[in-house]
Amino acid sequence: MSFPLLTATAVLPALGAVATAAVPAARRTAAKWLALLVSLATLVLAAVVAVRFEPGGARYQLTETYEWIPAFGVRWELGVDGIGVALLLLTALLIPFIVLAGWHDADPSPSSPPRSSGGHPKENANNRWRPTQGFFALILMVEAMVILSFEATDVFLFYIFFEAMLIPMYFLIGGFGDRAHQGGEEAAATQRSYAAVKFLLYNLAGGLIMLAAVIGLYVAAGSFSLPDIVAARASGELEMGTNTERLLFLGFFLAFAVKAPLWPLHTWLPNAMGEATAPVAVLITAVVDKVGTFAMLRFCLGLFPEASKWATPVVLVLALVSIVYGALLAVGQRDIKRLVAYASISHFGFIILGIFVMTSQGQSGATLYMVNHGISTAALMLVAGFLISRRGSRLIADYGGVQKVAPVLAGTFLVGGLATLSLPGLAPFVSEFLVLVGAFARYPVVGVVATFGIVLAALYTLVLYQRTMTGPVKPELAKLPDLRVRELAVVAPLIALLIFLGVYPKPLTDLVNPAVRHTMSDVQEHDPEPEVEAAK
Amino acid sequence: MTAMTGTSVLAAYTTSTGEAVQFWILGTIAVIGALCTVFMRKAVHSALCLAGTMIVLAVFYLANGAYFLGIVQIVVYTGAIMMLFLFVVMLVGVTAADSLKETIRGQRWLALLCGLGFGALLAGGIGNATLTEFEGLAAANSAGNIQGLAALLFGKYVFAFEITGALLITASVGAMVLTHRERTERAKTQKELAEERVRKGEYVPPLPAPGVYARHNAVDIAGLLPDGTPSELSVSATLRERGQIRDVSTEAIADLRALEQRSAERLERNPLEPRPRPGGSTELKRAEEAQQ
Amino acid sequence: MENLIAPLIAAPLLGAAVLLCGGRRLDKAGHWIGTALAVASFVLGAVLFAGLLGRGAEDRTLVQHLFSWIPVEGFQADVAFRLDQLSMTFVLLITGVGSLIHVYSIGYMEHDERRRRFFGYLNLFLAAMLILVLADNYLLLYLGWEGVGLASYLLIGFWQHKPSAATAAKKAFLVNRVGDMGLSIAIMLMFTTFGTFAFTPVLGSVGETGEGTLTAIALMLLLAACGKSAQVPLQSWLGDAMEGPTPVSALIHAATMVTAGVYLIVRSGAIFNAAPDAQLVVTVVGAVTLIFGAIVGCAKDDIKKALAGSTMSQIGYMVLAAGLGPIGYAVAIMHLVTHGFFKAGLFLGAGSVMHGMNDEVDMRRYGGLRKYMPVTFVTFGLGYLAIIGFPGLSGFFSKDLIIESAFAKGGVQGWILGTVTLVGAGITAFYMTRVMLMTFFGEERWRNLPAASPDAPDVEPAADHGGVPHPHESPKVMTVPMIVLAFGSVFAGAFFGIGERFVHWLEPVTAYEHGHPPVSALTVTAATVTVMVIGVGLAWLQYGRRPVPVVAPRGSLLTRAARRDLLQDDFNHVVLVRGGEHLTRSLVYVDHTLVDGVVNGTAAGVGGLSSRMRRLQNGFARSYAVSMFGGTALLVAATLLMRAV
Amino acid sequence: MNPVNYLYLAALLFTIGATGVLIRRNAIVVFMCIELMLNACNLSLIAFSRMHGNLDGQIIAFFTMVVAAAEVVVGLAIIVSLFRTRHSASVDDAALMKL
Repeated sequence: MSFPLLTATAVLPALGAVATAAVPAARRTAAKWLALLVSLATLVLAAVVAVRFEPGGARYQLTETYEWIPAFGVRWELGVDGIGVALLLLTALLIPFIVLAGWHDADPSPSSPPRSSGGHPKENANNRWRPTQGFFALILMVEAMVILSFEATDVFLFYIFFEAMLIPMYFLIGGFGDRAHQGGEEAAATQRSYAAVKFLLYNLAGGLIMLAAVIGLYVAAGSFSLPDIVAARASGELEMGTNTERLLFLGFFLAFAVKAPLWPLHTWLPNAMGEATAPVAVLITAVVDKVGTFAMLRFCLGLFPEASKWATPVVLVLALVSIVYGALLAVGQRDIKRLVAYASISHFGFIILGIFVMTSQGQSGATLYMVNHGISTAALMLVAGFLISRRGSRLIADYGGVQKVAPVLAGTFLVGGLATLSLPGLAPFVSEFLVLVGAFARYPVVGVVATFGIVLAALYTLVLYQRTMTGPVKPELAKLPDLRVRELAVVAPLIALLIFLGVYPKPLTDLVNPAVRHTMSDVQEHDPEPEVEAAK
Repeated sequence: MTAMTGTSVLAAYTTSTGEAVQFWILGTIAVIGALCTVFMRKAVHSALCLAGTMIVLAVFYLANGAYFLGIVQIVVYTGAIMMLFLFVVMLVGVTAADSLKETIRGQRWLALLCGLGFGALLAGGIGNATLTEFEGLAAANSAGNIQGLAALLFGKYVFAFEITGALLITASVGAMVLTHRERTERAKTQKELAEERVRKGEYVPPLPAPGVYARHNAVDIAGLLPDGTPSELSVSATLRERGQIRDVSTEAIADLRALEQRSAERLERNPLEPRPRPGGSTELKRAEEAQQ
Repeated sequence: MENLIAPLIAAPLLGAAVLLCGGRRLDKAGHWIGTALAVASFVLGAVLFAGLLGRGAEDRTLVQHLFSWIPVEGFQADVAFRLDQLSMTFVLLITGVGSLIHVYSIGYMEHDERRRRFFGYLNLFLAAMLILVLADNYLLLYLGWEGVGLASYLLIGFWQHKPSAATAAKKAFLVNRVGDMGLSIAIMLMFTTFGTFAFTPVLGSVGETGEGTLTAIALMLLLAACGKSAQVPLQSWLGDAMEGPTPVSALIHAATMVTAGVYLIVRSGAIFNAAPDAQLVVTVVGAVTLIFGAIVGCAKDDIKKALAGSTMSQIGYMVLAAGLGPIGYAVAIMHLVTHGFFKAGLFLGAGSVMHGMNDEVDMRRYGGLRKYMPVTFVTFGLGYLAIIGFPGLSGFFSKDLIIESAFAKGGVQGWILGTVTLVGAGITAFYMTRVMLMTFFGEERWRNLPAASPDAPDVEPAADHGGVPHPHESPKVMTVPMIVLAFGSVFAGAFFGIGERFVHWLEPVTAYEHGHPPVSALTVTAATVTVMVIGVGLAWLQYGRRPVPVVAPRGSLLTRAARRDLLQDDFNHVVLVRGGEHLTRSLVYVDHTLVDGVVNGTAAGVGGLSSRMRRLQNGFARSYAVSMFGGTALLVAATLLMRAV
Repeated sequence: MNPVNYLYLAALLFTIGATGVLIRRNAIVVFMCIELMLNACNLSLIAFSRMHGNLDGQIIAFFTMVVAAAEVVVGLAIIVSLFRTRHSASVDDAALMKL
C-alpha cells in the first residue's frame, strides 16, 4: 500500500486542530502561527495530490480502501476525480487566507469579557478561556472534514463528514460572531446564537433525511461504495425500482439543497453569514456550501441518473428562482454581509443550474463556478470584513466616500465586486458563461432567464460600491486607515488568482473535463448537436 | 390445626375441603387487611392491618408446605420488618393522620383504573392457565423442608445466596450512611446558645411552661397567656410539628366564668356592671372577645 | 508580422497594470508612462498598417493565435487576434486619437492629485478597446466589450466624490449591461447554431441556417450595439456620462467606445445581410436616434451635453448606414472615423473652454470667448464646420455619402430614410451653430452673472469656483492635440472620400456595393447643403441676432422635454427604478415573513408542542408510578394477547 | 379446591398493594403497600412450588424476603432522613424533579 496521500491531506489539519487547541492560553500568537503553518502544509499536500493526479487516467485516483465497519460494509474509501481535486485545492487554498484574515477576530476584545469568568481581558492570559486557540482549531477541523467529504467515495463515510462539519461550524458561528452590530453586544450575542442554531438545525434536518436515504441506498444496493454502485448500475446488475430511486434521490438532494442553499431552503445563509465574522462567512459560503453542490454532482447524478433527469425541470426552475430572487434580495439589503450572502444564493443558483442542465459545458461551468465563486466571494467578503472591522458597522448606510480615504481598500473591493458580477477577464466570467451556454444549448428559455442574472448582479454590486465607496466622505470615516500589510497579503493573491484563472483557466478545465465526461456518461446524456456544422 | 391436617394429607392430588374452608376464611381476612392497609388514615393502623395480612399469608405458606418460609414470614416479616415500620411511624408521628384527599388531579381515578385493569389482566392470565391440581411437595420435602431448601440454597443457588449477603451488608451500610449525621463542629454550650439567642433577640426569656391545670396537666397542652389565649411556644417543638397540641383554654375559661357566676350569685352582685376590678374579670372580657 | 498584434494590446495593458498597482511612488511620472505606452501602441499600429499596405488587397488579414482560452468539451474559445482592414482602421483611430487625448489630459488633469490613476484607466480603456476590435471571436470581443464598459465606468465616475458622477457611472454600466445581455445571448445562439463563435466559421456558414435564427442573432447584436452606442432605447446613459472628465468624453463617449456598436454591426455584416428584417430594425433605430439626439442637442445648455446629443445623433447616422447593408457598411465606418476626428476635436475644444472658464459648462454663461482663446476658437470652429458638413470638410463627405446611401436604399424606405437623414443634417447644423454662437460670439455674459435667484432655482450660482472667470488660452500640451484633430477633421474626409479610397480599402471586409440613389448624387449634395444653410440661418436668427438670456427661458413644451432627454430618464425613473425598489422591498419582506416565517414557524410549533408535553413531567413520583404501572399493564396485556393468538 | 385460587388471591393482594402505592401520599404507607405486593408475589411463588412439586419457588420467595428486608432497611432510612429534612413524610413533597 503506497503512502495514503488523501488521508494525510485530511489528517494533517485535524492533528493541527488538536495541537492548536492544546496551545496554552497565554501563547495566543503561537496558536495563530501554528494554525497558519498547518494550513499551508495542507495546501502543499493538496498541491501534491493535484500533481499526482493524471487527468487522463482512471476516474478515481489515489484511491485508498480500508475496512472500517465490515458488518455494514462501511469502508474508509477515499478517491478523487478531477472535480474533487479542484475543490480540494480550493479548500486548501482558501483556509490559509481565512486564517490570516481572521488573525485578530478571536482576540478577546475589551468590550466583550470572556464568557467563562467576567474579567478584564488582561486576565484572559491566565484564565482557562482560550477563544483564539479554539477559533483556529475549529477552522482547521472544518477544513479536515470538508476535505474528507470531497475525498470520500463511500457514501456512508461521506455522510459522516457531511454532518460532522456542522458541529465546528456551529461553534464558529455562535461563538465568534461579528462584533460589529448596531444593537450592541447583547443584540449581537442573541442574533449570533439564533443564526448558529438556525444553521445547525436546518442542516441537521437535511442531514437526517439524507441519513434515511443513505440507509435506504444500502438496503437497495447492498453497498456503500459509490464506484461499485455506479458500476453495478451501469452494467445493469443492480436494478433500482423507479420509485425507490426517486425517493432516494429526493433524500439526498434535499440535504444538498439545504447545504448549497437553493431557494426556498436558503434562509439560514444570510443569518449565518451576517452574524459570523467575515472569515467564517467565507468559510461557510466558499468552502462548506461547496460540499452541497459537489455532492449533487457526484452523488445525485452518479447514483440516481434517471431520478435526476426526472427531477430536472423542478430543479431548474428552483435554480432560476434562486438566481433572480437572490439577486433581487441582494439589491434590497441594507447590510453588507447579508448582501453578499444573497449574492451567493444567486450564484449557487447558477451552479445548480449548470449541474442539472446535463450538458458538458454546464457541468464544467458549474465545477469551475464552485472554485471561482469561492475565490471571488472570499476576496469580496474578506475586504468587506476589513472595512467592517474598521468602522464597526455592517450597515451600508454608515459608509460613503471610502474610496477617497482608503483607495487600495476600495480598489480591491471593486475588483471583488467586479468578479462577483462576473466581468469578463475575471475568473467567474468563464464559469458563468459556460453555465449559461450549457443551459441555453439545452433549454434556451432557461438560458435567457438566467442571463437576466448578470444585469441584476451588476446592479447590486455597483449599488453597494457606490453607496459605500463613492460620494462625499463621511466625517467618521475621515481617519479610516487603508489596508495593512497582512490584509493586503490576504487580498492580493486572491485577486491575482482571479485574474489568472479568468485569462487562463486551462489548468482547471484540464482537471475537470475528464470528470465531466464521466458524469455525462453516468447520466447517459449527450450535448445537443449544433444546428449546422460550421464551415472550418 | 386444620392447616396442619391439610398439610398432612398433601400427598393427595386435590386439596382437602378443610383447606378450602381455611382458604376462604383466611383469604377474606387477608384481603380485608390489605384493603385496610391501604385505606386507613393513620399509618399505625395501616401497619397493624398489614401485619395481620402477613400473618394470614404465613398460615397460607404453612398450608402450602413451605414450613420454613411460613416461620420466616412470621419471625422476620411480622416480627422484624413490621416492627421496624412501627418504629419509623413512631418517629414520624403515630397519631399524625394524613388526609386521603387527592392532590394530583386525576391521580386517583387513573390509579384505580390501572389497578382494576391490571387485576383483570392478571385474573385473565391466571384464568387461561390450566392448573387443576397440585403436584404436591411430598417428594421434595421428603428429607424435610428445611433440608431441601438448604440443599438448593447451598447448591444450586449458592451464588445468588452469597450475593444476597453482599446485598444485605450494603443495605445496612447504606442505612447507616443515610441516617447517620456526622457532627462537624463542636456542640454549642448553653452559654453560647443563650448569647446567641440574645444576639438574635428573637425570644430572650425562657420559653413558657406548658399549661398545668386542675384537670389536665400534660406536655401537649398549651399554657394560657394572660388574656387566656394558648401559647404555642409552651409546647415542645416535636408535638408542634405533628400538630398534636391539645387546646383546653376554652374549657378553662368556661370554668372560670362559671366560677364567677356562682360567686356573683352568692354575693348578690350584678356581674354585668363594669367597675375596676383586679385583673381577672377584665381578662375574662378580653378572653371572651378572644373567643368570638 | 502578426506577432506585433499582441504587443500592440499589451503596451497599454502593461501601462494600466503598472499605473494602477504602482502606488504613489509613480505619481510624478505616471502620466508620462501612460502617454508613452499609448503612443507606443500607436506606433505599432502604424507599423502594422504599413505592413498591411505592403500586401495585396486580399491577404490583408493577419491572425495571431495566442492560446486556447476556455477549452471545454465541445466548446472552444481561443485568445486569437485578427487584424484586417476594418480592425486596422479602428486600431489607428483608437491609438491615434487615444494618444492625442493622453497628451491633452496631461494638461487637463494637471491639478488632479489622482492623475496617475486617470492615466491608468485611460490605458486600460485603450487595451480593452483594442481587444474589442482585434478579437477573432465573439467571446473575446465580449471581453473587450465589457472591458471598455468597465473603463468607461471608472472614468465617468472618476470624480467619485461627486455623487452625480458616481450615479452616472453606475447608470452607464447598468444600461450597458442590458446591452451585454443581448451580446451574450447572441453568442449563445451562435454556439447552439454553429457550434462555435469565431468570426470566420460563423460568418462563413451563415447561409446554412434559417433566417429566423439569424434574425434573432442579429437583433440581439443590435441590442448590444444600442447599449454601447447609446442608441434608442438604451441611449439614456450618454448624457449623464458627461460627468466624466472632458478628455474621457472626447475619447470614450465621442470618438471610440460609443462607436463599438457600429463596429459590431459592420463586423457581423454577413448575419445582417441574411436577416433583412433585422436590418430594417437597425435602420429604424438609427433614424430614431438620429432625430432624437439632434433634438436633445438643440435644447441642452450644458455644452458637453449638447455635444453628447450630437454624438448620439451622429452615431445614429452610422447605425442607419450600417443598417443599409453592403451599401452602407464602409460609409458608416468612414463617417465613424471622420466623426472620431471632429467630435473629439469639439470635445477637446469644449474642455479647453471649460478649463478657461473655471469648469463652467453652461453655455448661457459663455459668450464672446473667441478673442480670449483663439486657438480653441479656430480648432473648435473647424470641427464645427466639419460636423455640419461644410463642403470640403470631412463631415461633408462622409455624411453626404450616408444620405446618398439612404436614398439609394430605394423604394419608400429609401425616401423616408433619406428625408430623415436630410432633416437630421439640418438640425445638426442648427444646434452646432447654436453652440458655436453661444460660446464664442455674442456679448460676454460671464462678466455679470446673476446669483442664484429664486425665480430660476435650476440655475446654480456661478461662483462654484469663485468670482468672475478669467478666460485664457489653454497650455500647448492641450492645444496641440486640438490642432492635430482639427487637421484631421478638415482633410480626412477629402482624403478618404475622393476616389472612394476608403471604401475600397474596406471592401474586402465589408463587401462594398455602390448605391444608386433615385436622384442624382449632385442633387442630394445640393439638398444637403441647402438644408445645412437653413439650419445655420435659423440658429443665427435665434442666437446670433438676439442676445442670449443667461437664465434659460421656459421654452416650448418640446424644448422642456428635450432638456430632460425627451423624458427618457423620467420614464426610467418611474418605471424601472421605482418599480424595482418596490419589487425588492416587497421581496425582502416576503423572504423575511413568508419563506423564513415558515421555517421559524415550524421551529416555534415544535417548541410549543414540547412545552405542552413538559406538563406531564409534574415531578410527583406517584404520577410517574401511575404511568409505569399503566405501561406494565399494557405490556402484560400485549403478552397475553400474543399468547392468545 | 382449585389451587388457582391461591393465585387469584395473590393477584388481588398485589393489585390492592399497587393501587395503594399509587394513591397514598404517606411514604411509610406506600412502603407497606410495596411490602404487600412482595408478599403477594411470595404467595404465588409458594403456590407454584407446591403445584410443580419442587422447592425452587420457595427458594425464590426466600430471596424475595431477603431483598425485601434490605429494601425496607434502606427505604426506611431514606424516609427518616427525608422527614428530617422536610419535616414531612409525604412523597409529594419530594417533587424536586418537577421542571
